Amino acid sequence: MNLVAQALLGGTVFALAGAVGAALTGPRVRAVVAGVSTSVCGAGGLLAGIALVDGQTYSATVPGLLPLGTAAVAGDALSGVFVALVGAVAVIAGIYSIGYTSPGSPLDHGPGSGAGSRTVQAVLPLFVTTMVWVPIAGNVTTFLVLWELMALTSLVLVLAEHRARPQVRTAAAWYASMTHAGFVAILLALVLFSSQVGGDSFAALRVGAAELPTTLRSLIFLLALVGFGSKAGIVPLHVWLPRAHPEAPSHVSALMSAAMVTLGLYGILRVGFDLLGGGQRWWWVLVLAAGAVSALYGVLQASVAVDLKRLLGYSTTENMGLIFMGVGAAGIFAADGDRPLATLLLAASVLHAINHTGFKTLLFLGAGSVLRSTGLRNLDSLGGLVSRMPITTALFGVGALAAAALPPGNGFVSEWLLLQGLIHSLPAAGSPSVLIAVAMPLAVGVVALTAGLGVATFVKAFGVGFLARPRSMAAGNAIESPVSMRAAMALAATGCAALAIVPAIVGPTLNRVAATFPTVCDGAPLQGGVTLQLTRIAGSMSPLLILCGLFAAALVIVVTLRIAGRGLPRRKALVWGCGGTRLDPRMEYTATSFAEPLTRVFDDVLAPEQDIDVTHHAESRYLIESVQYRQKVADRVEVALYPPLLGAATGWGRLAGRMQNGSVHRYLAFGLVGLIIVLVVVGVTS
Amino acid sequence: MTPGAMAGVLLQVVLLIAVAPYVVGVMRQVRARLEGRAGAGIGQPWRDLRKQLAKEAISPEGSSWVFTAAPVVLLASTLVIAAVGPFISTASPLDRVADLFAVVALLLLGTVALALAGLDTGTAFGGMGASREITVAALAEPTILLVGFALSARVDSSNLAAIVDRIQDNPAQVLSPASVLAAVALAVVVVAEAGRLPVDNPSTHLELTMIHEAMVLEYSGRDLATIELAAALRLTVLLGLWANLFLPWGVATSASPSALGIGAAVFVGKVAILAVALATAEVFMAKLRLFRVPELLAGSFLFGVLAVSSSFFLA
Amino acid sequence: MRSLFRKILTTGRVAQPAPARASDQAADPGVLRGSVQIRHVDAGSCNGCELEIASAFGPVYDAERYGARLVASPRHADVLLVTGPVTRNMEDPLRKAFEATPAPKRVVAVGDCAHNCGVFAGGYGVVGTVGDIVPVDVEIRGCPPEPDVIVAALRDLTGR
Amino acid sequence: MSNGLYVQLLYLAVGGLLLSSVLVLWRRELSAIVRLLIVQGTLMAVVALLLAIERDSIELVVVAAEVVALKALLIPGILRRVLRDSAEARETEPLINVTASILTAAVLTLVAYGISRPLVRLAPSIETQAVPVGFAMVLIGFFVLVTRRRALSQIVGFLLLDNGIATTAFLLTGGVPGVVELAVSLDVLLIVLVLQVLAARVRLTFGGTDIDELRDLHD
Amino acid sequence: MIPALTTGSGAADAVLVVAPLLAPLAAAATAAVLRWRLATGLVTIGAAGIILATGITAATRTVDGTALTIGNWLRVDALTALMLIVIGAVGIIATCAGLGHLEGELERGHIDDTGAHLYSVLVPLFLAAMVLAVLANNLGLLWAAIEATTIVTAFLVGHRRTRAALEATWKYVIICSVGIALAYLGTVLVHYAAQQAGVAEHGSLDWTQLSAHAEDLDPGVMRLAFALLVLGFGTKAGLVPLHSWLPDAHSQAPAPVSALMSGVLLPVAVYALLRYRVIAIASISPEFVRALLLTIALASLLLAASLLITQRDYKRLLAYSSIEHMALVIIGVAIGTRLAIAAALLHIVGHGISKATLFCGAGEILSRTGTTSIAEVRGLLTRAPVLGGAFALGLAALLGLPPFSLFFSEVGLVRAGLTAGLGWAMAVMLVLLLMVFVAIAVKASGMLFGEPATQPRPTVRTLAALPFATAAPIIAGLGVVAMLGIVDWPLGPLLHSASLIAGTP
Repeated sequence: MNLVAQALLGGTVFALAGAVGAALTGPRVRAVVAGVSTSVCGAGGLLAGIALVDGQTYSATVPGLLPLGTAAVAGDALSGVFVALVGAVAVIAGIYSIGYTSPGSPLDHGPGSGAGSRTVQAVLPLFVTTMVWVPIAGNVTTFLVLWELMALTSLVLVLAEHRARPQVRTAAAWYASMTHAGFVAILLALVLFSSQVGGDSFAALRVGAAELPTTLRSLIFLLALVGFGSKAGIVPLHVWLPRAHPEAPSHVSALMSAAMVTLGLYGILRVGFDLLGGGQRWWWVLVLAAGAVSALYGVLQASVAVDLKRLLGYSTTENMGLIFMGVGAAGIFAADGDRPLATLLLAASVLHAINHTGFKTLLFLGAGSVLRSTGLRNLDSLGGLVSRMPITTALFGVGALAAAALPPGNGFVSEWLLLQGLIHSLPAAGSPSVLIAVAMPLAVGVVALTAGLGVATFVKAFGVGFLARPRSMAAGNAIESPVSMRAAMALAATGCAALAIVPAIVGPTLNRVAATFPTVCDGAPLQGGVTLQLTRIAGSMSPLLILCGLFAAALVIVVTLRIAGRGLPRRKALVWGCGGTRLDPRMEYTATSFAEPLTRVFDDVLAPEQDIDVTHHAESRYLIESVQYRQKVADRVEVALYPPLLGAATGWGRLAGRMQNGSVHRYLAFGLVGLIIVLVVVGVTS
Repeated sequence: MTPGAMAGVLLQVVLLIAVAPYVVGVMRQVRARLEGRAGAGIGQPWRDLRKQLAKEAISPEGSSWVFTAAPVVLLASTLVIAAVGPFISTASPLDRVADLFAVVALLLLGTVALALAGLDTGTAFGGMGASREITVAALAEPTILLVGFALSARVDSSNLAAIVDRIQDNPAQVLSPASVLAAVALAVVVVAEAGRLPVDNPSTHLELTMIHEAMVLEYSGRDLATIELAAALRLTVLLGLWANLFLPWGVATSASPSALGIGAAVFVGKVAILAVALATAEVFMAKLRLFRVPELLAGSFLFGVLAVSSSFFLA
Repeated sequence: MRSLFRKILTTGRVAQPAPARASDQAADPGVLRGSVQIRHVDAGSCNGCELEIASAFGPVYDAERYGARLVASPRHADVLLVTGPVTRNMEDPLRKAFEATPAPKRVVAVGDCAHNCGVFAGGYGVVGTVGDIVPVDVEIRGCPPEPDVIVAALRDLTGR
Repeated sequence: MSNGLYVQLLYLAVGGLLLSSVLVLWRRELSAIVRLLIVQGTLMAVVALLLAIERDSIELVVVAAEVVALKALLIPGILRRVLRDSAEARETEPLINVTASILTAAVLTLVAYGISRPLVRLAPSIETQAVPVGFAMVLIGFFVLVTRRRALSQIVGFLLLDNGIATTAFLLTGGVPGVVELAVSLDVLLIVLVLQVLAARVRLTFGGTDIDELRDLHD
Repeated sequence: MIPALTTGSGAADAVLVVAPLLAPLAAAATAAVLRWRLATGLVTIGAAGIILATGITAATRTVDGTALTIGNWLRVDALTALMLIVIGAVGIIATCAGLGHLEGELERGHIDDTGAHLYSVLVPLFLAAMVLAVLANNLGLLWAAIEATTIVTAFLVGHRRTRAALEATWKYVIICSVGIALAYLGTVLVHYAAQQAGVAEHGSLDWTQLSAHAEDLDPGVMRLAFALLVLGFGTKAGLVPLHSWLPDAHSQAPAPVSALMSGVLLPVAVYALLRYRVIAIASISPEFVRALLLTIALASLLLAASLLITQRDYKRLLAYSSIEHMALVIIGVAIGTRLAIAAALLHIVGHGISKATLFCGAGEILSRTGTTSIAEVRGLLTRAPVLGGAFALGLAALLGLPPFSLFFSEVGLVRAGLTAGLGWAMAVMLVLLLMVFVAIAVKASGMLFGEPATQPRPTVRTLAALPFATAAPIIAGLGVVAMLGIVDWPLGPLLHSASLIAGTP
């Protein structure tokens, strides 16, 4: 048993023990038991992942498990990255959950309910366990079981606060349905694959893939894309994501949005690049297009969202869209034979996935911290937390900076890499194909617009949510979160910072991942320590030096100002309200008003529903008593696609229901007609 | 990093800081003259800065460290750009630190810092300015990156010095369709980013039409000085970048003192010409309604796309 | 556009030449040397003074050439240019505007009303002169004061 | 018995079976329908007896006796009791009227001929030639179940169907093995008994035995 | 073809064959004499236990391919053993739940002493009939046993003697009798074909004989026969077109009876088809067998999915879900490969146990809330955590979520189907299953989660904790289904040898 196995199994044993322990203990102990076991399980995963990336392998077959199939595990560097990611998030989320779920928060709705309930606490380590194992699965059956177990455990966790809000139920129903739809697609894809090559293990699939006919390979890939895309929150299969992530307890949101969603990417990489070994160009054009639509749509919705966690959920769709764009472009270039460029784009995608995991964890935990102490997710009611929850604010700021893809945040590095990949699609000699000449500029445009709107989104989230003065009593009475939550967020922020400043630390990892796809990638994509240097392409950037430059400049400025200011003190004064009465927090800009210009610019896409109610004074209609303004931005893709589908299904159901009208004569008539039809068919076909 | 090169970088930064307020002064003076007025002289921005530095700084109640830090971040990010860009020399040792995209991102960082400060004041104007500024910046972003794409695709590098060098080597490229289209697109964006007409009116007193001014309404004294210097510097940097990307002649290709001297002189000249041109153009323009601005930016985006396409198809 | 261009060319400079300045009467402008940002506060004026202030900053008198500039916020201002008798409703805003202005700051009371409430003295809505509310540094008399006078006073402040 | 007479008698009996099934569709009086059932039971016994004579099979004689006992005596007796307990003497308007029903029966008979071709083809003989009649009885019985509303009529429909199967069995193989035959007969009897009890409950609960009125359970 | 079987018939084996039949008969006799009381209930549970125990013992004896026979009439092989285990396991759950159910019904006056007596006699008889069906080697006997289940359960379905129960019973008896009569016609035709093929007179309905000589049977007759058998036994299995009795009967029958009907009666009918399929594929074209079964199964699945969408009654919901699962099992039978048969059998086991627990749970919900309307049951998890949790887990099992064994049987089915080249059928099946999933998940989320908004109707019993006698078997049942999903060893070999009997390679 090597290190990988030891770490994984050790973590799993801890998690199972933690699950049992959490089920048996009281609320206060339970929170610690569940949190610690989750963290330990995550640490096991992290360790195993690092060992896998480091070149260790782990494969085993366990006889006697899983009826009608075998349990098999096989880990490589690709597994390693994702195991490590999941593990890292789990470590943080576990620590965080200790404080988040311990009794005494405003979210506590009484014993046995919410995130601190027995079931939820017991399932938390199990959820992490399944996620840790998913990338290690070595054959189709094992993968499917773990995948569905992951969905089931996460569903239980999403339902944690079902007593508090009816929306939780709706969200869970959406989540369950969409994730199951995705599972069906994955099931068909993988089982079709394995039944056609005549083997269940991934190794067998890899070997057998080459002999499959092209149409079959395409079918498998499309099904896998649908399945994994729905897990990754790709438009139009994203509808569950902005519902489920906000309604889950925040550490669960973090686990789902940062870790679980990333496993959708794992699936695409595993099936598309590894098992199918690359494939047709049009597959990847499709991936690129889906990614582009997701990125744009996700960020647009995020930029106008007022629910902080919903905003983060849409931001997940956006970032997964960017990642899929990178993967799609990598696939296109691989199919065209430009493997070094494919390698770069793939590395950019994986790096962005890593970065996204980092900052999304931090952001969801930050949002959870706010939620726990104010009970609010609505940005329009928040504000002023910077003085009341300074640490949460600062740490959320780190995450927001990263999510906005601004230097010196870590999100910037991977977006930069992605842009480099896309920009260098022009071959050094000869003219590019029409597809690339059309697709790549559009892709750059999409990435750029996404980046711009992403900035708007996170300025809104941070600026409206945390700065200025509180817009509600609850926000005004906020208190800083417990130490475990702060520690967890600080851990996540440290991770983000490390990735931001020296992205080169993950360079070897990316190179190893690239090496797992010999048919797609070629060579090591990037090198360099302080300065990020691309291998084939003349592109370089040094996040560390930029940060140093910023610090140095800031230092110079501050010192100069001190000297020039001749020690004049800074004075606090009332906000300038044009001489009027003291400014009320109600006069502050809200998230809705902040996003109003964007809503207007993109109203063709967003189709906001606005509603203004003017109540006139009883005595004169020239006097206005109150004006009510409501704006709702529905998810237009959802509205366009799903209600008709559900309506058609319901209509069909009603129709079918009318068939069963209770008359036994009719029932018997079904039988007689059926009998005659069958007998006639039997007679005719003989 | 040789001392000579270091000196070059330092010279560039100092030169930019020194020149920046004059650029604003020149523009104001040109406008004043065209409006039939005498004008305050091109040194007026420097006088304003000097005075504001000596004044008291006020923080509104309820604001936080974000409010005080924002001017510093704004100026610092601009200074970094001033240090790494190929304004007077392409032989800068810092060129590898940040490429075109990083420069764009740093500009955006400054915008974001100020927008956050605007929100932090808690006034309606602050929020309004922040919202509008961010909207404009978000919509300008695609054009900038597309122009970057068009420029860097030809040289297979997004490093600014490489682009400038390459164009210097092949002057014919200046008049290539891609280059012209990109120049037009970037010009629009420079105007938008610098907060000039027709996107924003830097001298407006009407809060409802303000973008940049609304965000900084609460700043005073040295904070205000920092912001104004940064704004001037951003304008200068943008003009300088535009000039050197499309008309790169005169940029030093080595770090020798004479080359640097010529580079500095040429740079000042180019920026002065552009400032005069921009100010002249502004006289003929009215400010666009806020919700017409996206149309303008969409137009520039189109130019950007055309630039990229032509660099693909006509290269 | 062409017509506008022609207009610019034919009109030329309309600003009157800068009159000589009686330098002896001016105190040292101190920090404000060469640059004065002005926030105008109408504390209850009949708008006569406003007309004159507007023309002081117009092309003909062009106060801006001496380094004076109107700004949008008292935070940006060094000088409050207060006109009119201080009415009941403007008393508090005036105080707030003064409070909001960063030191060192000056208050310039423009017009007779600012000095002694003029014809409005004793009116039920009038609280008092500007000096009753905020410390006044410079007074510009006249009803309304001519732009020349306003410009001269501002030149004293900037020292140009 | 001469072969010719056997054939004639057999076909006569079989024809009578088909006729009695069709007549069930025609008659409205429930008592008449029960009488038709007795006739049919008797005819089936005749068929069994004819087969017994033809094949010299004692077993078939026993079967014939059992058929008479069960289908001509016992079950009609039960039905009579059902009839007596209820005040309903006539079938209400059937779901498909009598004319259409009889035409349908004709079509069903044709269908039965069509679908039983493989049976005849496998072992063409005097008996198997008549098998389509058994199938036709099955289908007509099923049709009665579908269109006749009274509880009693439904029981009769089921019995017609069952008779059809039994007739088919006689004609094809001279009946199924004894034990199975016994079990089948017992089952039929029990079902009729169960249905009788249920019909009584339906009458008590719903105040009538129009089964089509029972529509509380639906989707 | 059938693999070479060794046949054992020692005295101990004879006991093994007869014991599961005699035990419930003895229990019925006891009940007839003692009338309803706790002891009667315990004896019935004991009988179910004996069925399970003999099933397990028989499994260990037959797992190597041995078949135990008594004459030509009774026969136990791996397939039978598996069915005995299902009958026993579901029987235990149902009879345990029956204790509480009868007490409750008596308490509330829904039934009288006679009713309880009838119930306690009929339930073991029902078990006995099903045991006989799976033990029968003679196809006529198999038919008669299945027909007997209709007779026995008629009064169980109508046990409450309400209008609705009576209506359901009438429909149940009429439709099932007609259906099973068709199966009898099919049996007669098989007999005819066997006679013509020269299979010995007394053995012409023996499955052993028929399956050995299947190739000699006339395909024309067998096609007709098999079609009739599919329709006939399909009626008892709740398949289209004569499925309509099922939702009515399942929703009106007492919960333990519903559990038995859904958990084992339907599979026993499928079992009959499984036996006939062995004969059919050898005598007629396998494509025909597959097409017929697949058509009927997919039609049933479509029907179940369609009617689940707008379902308003949770007991009917469970009933339609039974149609759905039987359709899945029939799809497995249609595919017919060994993997498919193993999956279908595993599905029968998993479905039987989990559906039994769900019906028992539904019975408890009904007795506590007084309504079967989905819309009127709210916040179950909050009001009754154990019951709600068990119901939720049962539904999860039913929806084919891991770690419950139905997940694996469904995956196995898909794998077998795709390997057999039935991609389109599998796609259709999965889409319909998705519809089912969404429909049930949405309805279940309404019942289970949230804060109960309004106070429940006044009922006899409050939503207190479950009685141990009801809770224990439900939880144990779910545990077993989960265990079967995680580990392979208890059932794996048995499934394998059963699939050797019924499956084509």
